[in-house]
Amino acid sequence: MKKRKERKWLALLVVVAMICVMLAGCGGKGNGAENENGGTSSASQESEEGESTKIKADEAAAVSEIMENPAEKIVIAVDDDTIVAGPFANSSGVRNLTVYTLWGTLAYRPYIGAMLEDGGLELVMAKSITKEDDTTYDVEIYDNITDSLGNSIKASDIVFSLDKLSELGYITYINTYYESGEVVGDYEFKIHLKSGEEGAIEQVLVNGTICSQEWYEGASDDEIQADPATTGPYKVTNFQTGSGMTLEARDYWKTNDDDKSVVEYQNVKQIVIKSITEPSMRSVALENSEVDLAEINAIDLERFESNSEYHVTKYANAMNDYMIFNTSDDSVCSDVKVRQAVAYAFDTWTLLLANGHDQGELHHDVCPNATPDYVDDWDEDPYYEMDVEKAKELLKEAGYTEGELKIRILKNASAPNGPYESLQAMLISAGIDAEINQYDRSLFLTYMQDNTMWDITIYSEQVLDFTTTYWSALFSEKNYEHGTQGFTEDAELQKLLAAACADRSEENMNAFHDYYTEQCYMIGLYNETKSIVTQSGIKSLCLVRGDIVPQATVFDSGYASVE
Amino acid sequence: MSEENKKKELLEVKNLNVRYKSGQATVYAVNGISLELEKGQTLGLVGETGAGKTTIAKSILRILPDYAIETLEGEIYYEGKDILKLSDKELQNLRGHEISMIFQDPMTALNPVKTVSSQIAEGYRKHHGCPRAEANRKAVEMLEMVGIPGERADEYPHQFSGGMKQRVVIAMAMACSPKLLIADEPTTALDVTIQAQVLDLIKNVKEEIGTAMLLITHDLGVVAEVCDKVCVIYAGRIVESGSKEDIFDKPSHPYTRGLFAALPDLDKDVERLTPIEGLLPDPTVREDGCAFRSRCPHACHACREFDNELRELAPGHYTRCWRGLQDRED
Amino acid sequence: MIRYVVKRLVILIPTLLVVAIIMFTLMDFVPGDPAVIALGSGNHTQEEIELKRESMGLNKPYITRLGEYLGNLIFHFDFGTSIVDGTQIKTAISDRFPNTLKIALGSILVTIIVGLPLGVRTAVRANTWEDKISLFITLLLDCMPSFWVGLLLVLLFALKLGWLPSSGVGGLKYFVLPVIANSLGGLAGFTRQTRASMLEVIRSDLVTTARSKGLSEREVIYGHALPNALIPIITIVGMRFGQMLGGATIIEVIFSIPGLGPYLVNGIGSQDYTVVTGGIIFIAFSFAIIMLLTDLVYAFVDPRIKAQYVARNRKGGRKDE
Amino acid sequence: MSRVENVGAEKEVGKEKKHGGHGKMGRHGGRGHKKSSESLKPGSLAYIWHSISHNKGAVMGMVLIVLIVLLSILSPYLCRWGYAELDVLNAKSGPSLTHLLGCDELGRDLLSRVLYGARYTLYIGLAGTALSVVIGVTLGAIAGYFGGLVDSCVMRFLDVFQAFPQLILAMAFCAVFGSGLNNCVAALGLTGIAGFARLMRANILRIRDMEYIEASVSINCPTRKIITGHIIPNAVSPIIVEIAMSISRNGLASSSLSFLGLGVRPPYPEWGAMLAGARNYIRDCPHMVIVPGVFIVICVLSFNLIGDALRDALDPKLKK
Repeated sequence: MKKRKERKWLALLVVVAMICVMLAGCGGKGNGAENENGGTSSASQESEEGESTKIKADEAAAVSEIMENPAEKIVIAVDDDTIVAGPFANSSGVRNLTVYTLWGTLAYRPYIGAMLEDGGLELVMAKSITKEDDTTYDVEIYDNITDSLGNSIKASDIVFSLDKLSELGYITYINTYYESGEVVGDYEFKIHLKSGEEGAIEQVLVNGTICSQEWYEGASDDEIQADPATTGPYKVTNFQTGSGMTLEARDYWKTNDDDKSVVEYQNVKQIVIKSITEPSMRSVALENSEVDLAEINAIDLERFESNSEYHVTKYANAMNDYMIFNTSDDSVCSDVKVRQAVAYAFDTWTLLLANGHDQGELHHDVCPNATPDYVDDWDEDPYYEMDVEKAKELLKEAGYTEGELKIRILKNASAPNGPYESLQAMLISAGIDAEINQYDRSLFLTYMQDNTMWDITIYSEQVLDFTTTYWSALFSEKNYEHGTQGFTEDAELQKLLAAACADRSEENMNAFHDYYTEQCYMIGLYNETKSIVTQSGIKSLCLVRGDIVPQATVFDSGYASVE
Repeated sequence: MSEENKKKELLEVKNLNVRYKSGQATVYAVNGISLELEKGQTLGLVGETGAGKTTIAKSILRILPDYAIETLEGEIYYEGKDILKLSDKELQNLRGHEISMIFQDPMTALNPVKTVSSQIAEGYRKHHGCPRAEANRKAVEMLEMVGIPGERADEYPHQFSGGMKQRVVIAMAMACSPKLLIADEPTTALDVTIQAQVLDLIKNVKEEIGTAMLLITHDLGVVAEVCDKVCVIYAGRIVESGSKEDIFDKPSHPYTRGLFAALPDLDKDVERLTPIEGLLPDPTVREDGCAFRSRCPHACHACREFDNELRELAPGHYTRCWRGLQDRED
Repeated sequence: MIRYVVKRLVILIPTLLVVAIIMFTLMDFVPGDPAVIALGSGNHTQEEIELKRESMGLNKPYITRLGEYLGNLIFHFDFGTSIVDGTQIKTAISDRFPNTLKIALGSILVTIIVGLPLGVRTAVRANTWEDKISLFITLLLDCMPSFWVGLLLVLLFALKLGWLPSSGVGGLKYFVLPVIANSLGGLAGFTRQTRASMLEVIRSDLVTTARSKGLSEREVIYGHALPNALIPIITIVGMRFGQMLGGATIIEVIFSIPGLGPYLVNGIGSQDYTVVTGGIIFIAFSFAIIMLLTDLVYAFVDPRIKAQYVARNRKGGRKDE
Repeated sequence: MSRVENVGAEKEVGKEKKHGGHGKMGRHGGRGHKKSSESLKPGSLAYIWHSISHNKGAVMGMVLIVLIVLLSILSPYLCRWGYAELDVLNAKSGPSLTHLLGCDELGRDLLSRVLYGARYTLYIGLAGTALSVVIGVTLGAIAGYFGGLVDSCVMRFLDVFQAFPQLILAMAFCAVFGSGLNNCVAALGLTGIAGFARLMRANILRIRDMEYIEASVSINCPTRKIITGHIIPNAVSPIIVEIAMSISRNGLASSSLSFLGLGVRPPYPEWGAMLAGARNYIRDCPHMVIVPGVFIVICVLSFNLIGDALRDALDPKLKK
C-alpha cells in the first residue's frame, strides 16, 4: 500500500556513473586515437635509431643564442618528493636538478672527462686555480661575490663551507679527497687534498657548494632548509615540503656573460619544481598542460611522440647498470664456472626490455663507451651473449645437477621489478634456482657490504671522467674493507688495475678488461635511453651527464608556460 | 445496527482481516473483526496475549510494521471516512489529532534522547502550527494535568520512573484533545499501586475532554471499572460482545466463562481456580469450525461444523457459539 | 563534564608515554646502524662512523637517550631531527599534517553526506531491490583498490573533462579527487553499519509512538529514529577518522600530496628511525584525541551517557570503555 | 493430544520438545515434511548451514570461491604456459588465442598467473585472519571475562595497537623483518587483532551478565569450562561474520602493501602485486589491470556475501 517512491533513477544514475568511469579509464587506448597519426616520426628533433647517444663533449650553445628568447616561467615535474634547497644535502632527483641553480661552486664540469689541466672545467666562483703540487692548489676567487641576501662571500666562507660539507658527510667525494682549506687572503686560499689522485681536485671544485658562514651560523634550521641565502643564480621562493618549490632569478654578482659557466645563465625568470612521483600521473599532468616538462616512461612515450604539440628529448641514462658476483667463500659464486654459467644463462637485451624501455645501449665493459680512454674494439668482441647450452655445460662442470644450484639475488626495493623477475625467470629456465631478496634502500646498502647475504646483485654507477677511475671505484681494494665491491681478493687484479691507472695505454686497459671479464668478477649490462617530454615552445634542453640544467633551456619565441 | 445511532457513531470497524508473513509461513492475526464505538463511549477488548488485540488497535491508526504485513483488508470508518483509503497526508492529520494511542511499555515508548516537553510539544505544533513557545506552554500544562510538576518538563525520560513515564505518554496522547483514544494495555507494565492511579487519570482526562476510548487489556478488573461495552477476543475473532452488564452478569460463551472462572472471587471460597487448559491455537493454521473447540470443555462434533456466525442472545449481546443459546433457555 | 575531559586527558599521557617507549626501544633493535645511515650511501672508514656516532650521541647508554628523548617530547614537543637529512621532524610534520587533515576531513564529510542517507534509505527500504543494488555498488567500490579508483577518477575528471587538476597541492580543487578516491573505499562498511543500527531502531516502540503522533515519515525517521541510531555510527566515524589521520598513504602517493603517509613510507624505506618514531607518536596522539572527541560527541548525542560521565565523576569510578 | 509448537524460535534456546531419536527433528503439522529453519537450534551448525543455503547471494559466493580454489589448484595442468614463463615476443599483448587473457609487461601469461596466484591472495586473506582471530579472540575473552585491572591493561594495549594505521604498522613490520609472503601475513594478522579483541570483549560483557552464566557459576562449574562451554559458543556468531569481512579486507590490503613494494616477492603472482605492478599500464594495456582487478572483486564480493548471509543467519532480528 505504501506509495512507491519515484527515486528509482538514483540507483540507475550511480550505475551509469560507474560504467563511464570504467570506460574512460580503460578506453585510454581507444579514444586516444584522435591525436594518433600512425606513429610516423614526428616533426620533433628525435634522435635517429642507432646514433650512439655517446656524449663526447656537449658543445654548449653559444651564450647569445641561448639568451635569445628569455622566458618568464617553466614548470618542471620531477620524480622525487624529497624537496631540498639547503646548501648541504645528499644527492637526490631534485638535488641533482637544482644544486647548481641554487648554489655556487668553485667550478663546473660541462662534460664527462673535463679536467682542470686541459681547461675543460668552467670556472664559477674561482677566478684562477694554480697547482702548487699534487695535493695543494692555490685558488683565487672573484671579489664581488654576493649571496641572495647580499652577504659577500670571502675565502673564509669557502673554507668554512668545504669543512662543513666534509663534516656532515653528505658528498662522499668531498670526504674521500678534501683534507683541509687554508685562508691566505680575503679572496685567496689553498686547498689541501688527501691524495693526489687524478680527478681528486675536480671532485672538490665541482661538488663543494658554498654558502656564507655568517648567514649559516645565524640562520635557524627552517631558514637553512626552506629559505636559504643562495650563492647560485636563483633564490628560493614558495618552498612546500614534499611537494615542490619555485626558484626565482636573482640579481647575480657575475655580470660579464663571457665568464659565465652554463649553470650561471638566467634564461628563465621562474623555475617551478613540482614533485609527481607516479609515472602515469606525470604523463597525465603533461597532457593536461599542468607542467611544461616531465620525464616520461617508455610505455607512455608513444602518445607524445606522435603528437606535434610535444618535443621528445632522448638521452642516455647517466647511471650504468652492471652485475656483481659475490666471489667470497660464503657464496656459491666463488667458483668461476658458476659465475660464467650465470653470465651465459641470461640475455641482457631482455633485461632492458623488462625495465620498460625499448632503447638503450648494451655494454661490453662495466664502464660505458663514453670516456676518452675507452677501447672501442671491446664493443666488437663477444661478451657473454645468452647461451643456455653452454651455461648448463658449465653448471655440470661445476658439479651441480639441474636446479641444484641456488642463487640469491639482492634487490633494492625502489628498483623496478621487471629486470629482476625476467633475470630470475631466465636463470630458472637454465636450471639455476634463483630467489630475489628485496630490501629497502638503506638496508640494501648495508647488506651489500655483507658477503653472507647475497650471491649476485645489480648495481649502477655514474662515470665522471675516465674508465680507470670508474674501474677503481668498483675494484680498488682501497675503497672496500675486504677486496672489491664483490669481495674479490685477487692480487693479480689489483696489479693490473694499478698499471692501467698509472698509464692508460691500450695494452694496459685491455689486460685489465680481459682479465676481470674472463674471471667474470663483474659484467656490464646496459644504460637505458631515458626520455624527457616538453611542450613544443621549448626548443632544446641543456642536458649534462643526465641532469637537466633548467636555467640554460632554450625557448622558442612563441613560448608561454602552462601556468 | 439501527439507523438513528448511525450518525452518533464515532468508529466502525467492518470485517477487518490482518495477516503477517513470518519466514515462509503466514500468520492469521485478525480474522474478520467488526465493532462500533460511539462518541464518549469506552469499549474494552479483552483476551489472552496473542489473540490479536494490539493488531486491531494498530491497524486503526495504520501503524502496523509494513515490512511484515501480508494482507490488511476490511473497512475502518472514522466519522464516515475509511481510514484504510486515506492518503498519507490525511492520515498524518488524523493521528495524534483525532485519534491517539497509549502504548503498553512506557520504558521504550518515549524517545530517550529528547526532553519530555519537546516530545509533547512536537505533536501539538504539528497539528496546530503554533510557535514553539506556545507549544511548550501547552506541554507544561498537559504535564501538570497528568500530575507531573512543570519544572521537570525539560528533563529526559531516563530521569522518570515507569509510572511517571506512562503519565507522560498519556499527556502526549491527550495533547490535542483527540476524539478517540486507543489504550493498549496501559497498566500492564506497571505495578499494582501505580495501575490504579494511571487508570483514574485516564478516566478523569477522558471525561474532561469527552474522548471515546478503545481499551485493550487482559485484566477483567480494569474492564469492569472503566468500560461501557466489552468484546471478548479469541484467536483473532470476537467470540462474545455486549454491554458490561451482559458480559459480567450473563457470560454465555464457554471462553468468557472460562475467563471468569480463572478469576479469584472474594466472596466465593474456592480451593483451586479452574484455568483454561492449553494454549491459543497455531495462528498459521486456518481451521474450520469453532477455534475454541480444542480447549472447550463442552466441545463436541457439532462444533466442528459450526458456521462461526454471531448469534444474538439479547439486544446488543452476541456470542459465537451455538451452545450459548441453550444456556439462556435453561 | 569538564572534569571528565580533564580526567581523560590525564589518562592520555601514560598511554602516549608507553607508545613512545615502545617505538623508541623497537627502533633500537632494528637492523642497520643509525650512524651509517646518517652518513649516507658509499662506504666510510671506521673512525668516520665513530665520529658520527659521537656527534649523534648514540654512545650514551639507552636510559639517558630515552630520558632525553622523552624530555624533549613532553616539554617542547620536539621529535628530534631526521637521521638522513637532519631536518627538524616537528616542522616536517607541521608542514605535512594539514594536507593529511584536509583529506581526512574531506573523506569523512563525503562518507557521512553520502553514507548516512544511503544507510538510512536502505534501512527504511530493507530487502527491496534498491537496498540490494546500493549495497552491491558500495561493496563494488569497497573492493576496488584505492590506487585504481584514484587513477580512473583522474583519467575521467582531470584528463577527459579537464575540470580538476590531476595531482599536487594548491587550492581546494586539488583535494577534490583525492578525497573522493579515499572515501569511496570505506563507504560500504559505513553504509552497512548505519543500515544495521537504523534497522534496530526503526522496529522499536519509540518510532511507533512518533508515528502515532501524526509526524511525517521524514520527521519520524530523521527526527526520532536516526538520533537513537547514532552511537554505533559515531564510533565508526571516529575510528575511521583516527585511522585516516595516519595519512591515506596510497592516495597521497598517487596524487603526490605531501602528507604524513609518504613521509612515513620514505622514513621506513630509508631506515630514518627518528622520523618513523616521531611520526607514529604523533599519529597515536592525534588518534587518542579523536577517540576522546568521539566519546564527547556520545555525551552530546545521548543524555544518558552524559549523565553517566557526570555521575561517574562524583563516584570516581572508571568510565567503562 | 495437543501438539506444542513455538512460533519463530526467537531467543529461547532449545525450548521445543524433540520427538524420537536425534535424526528426526520435531515433526510439523499439516505443512508437509519440509524442514523449516525454525525447527533447528539457533546457532547450531546445521541451522547456520540451512539458512545460508537459502540465501541466493551466499550460495553464489560459495560457488565462486570453490570454483576459484579448484581452478587455482588445477591451473598448472590446465594452462599451456607456466606462471613464470616468459614470452617476450608478445609482451603486453591483449587477449589472444595463444594467451586467453593476454600477457603482462614481461610477456607472462596472465590467465595462468591469475589462476595460480589465487592461492596466495586467499592464503594471505585466510592466514592473516586466522592469526588475528586466534590472538584477538583470546585477548578479548580474557579482558571481557576477568574485567578489572586485566581488562583496562588489555584495553590500553589495544588502544595503542589501534592507533597505528594498518598500512603503516604493516610497513614497519615488513621493513623490520623484510617483505615476503609470511611477513605480509603476519603484518596483516597483527593489525587485525584489535578489531577482533574489541568485538569479542563486547560480546563477552553482554553474555557474562546473562542468567545462564550465573546459573552455571552457582553450580560451581570451573571457570575454564564456563568460558569454553558457554561464553565462546554464544559469542562466536558476530566473530564469524567479522571473519568473513576480515578475509576480504586482508586480500585487498595485500595489494596496497604490494603497491608500496612490501607485498609478496616475485615471481609469486599474487593478485595484489600484479595489480600494483600493472598500474602504469592502465591506459595503454588496460587488460593487465582489469584481469587481476576483476578476480579480486569477485573474491572479495563472495566473502562479503557469505558474511552478510552469516550475519542474517546468526542475528535473526536483522533478518526481516
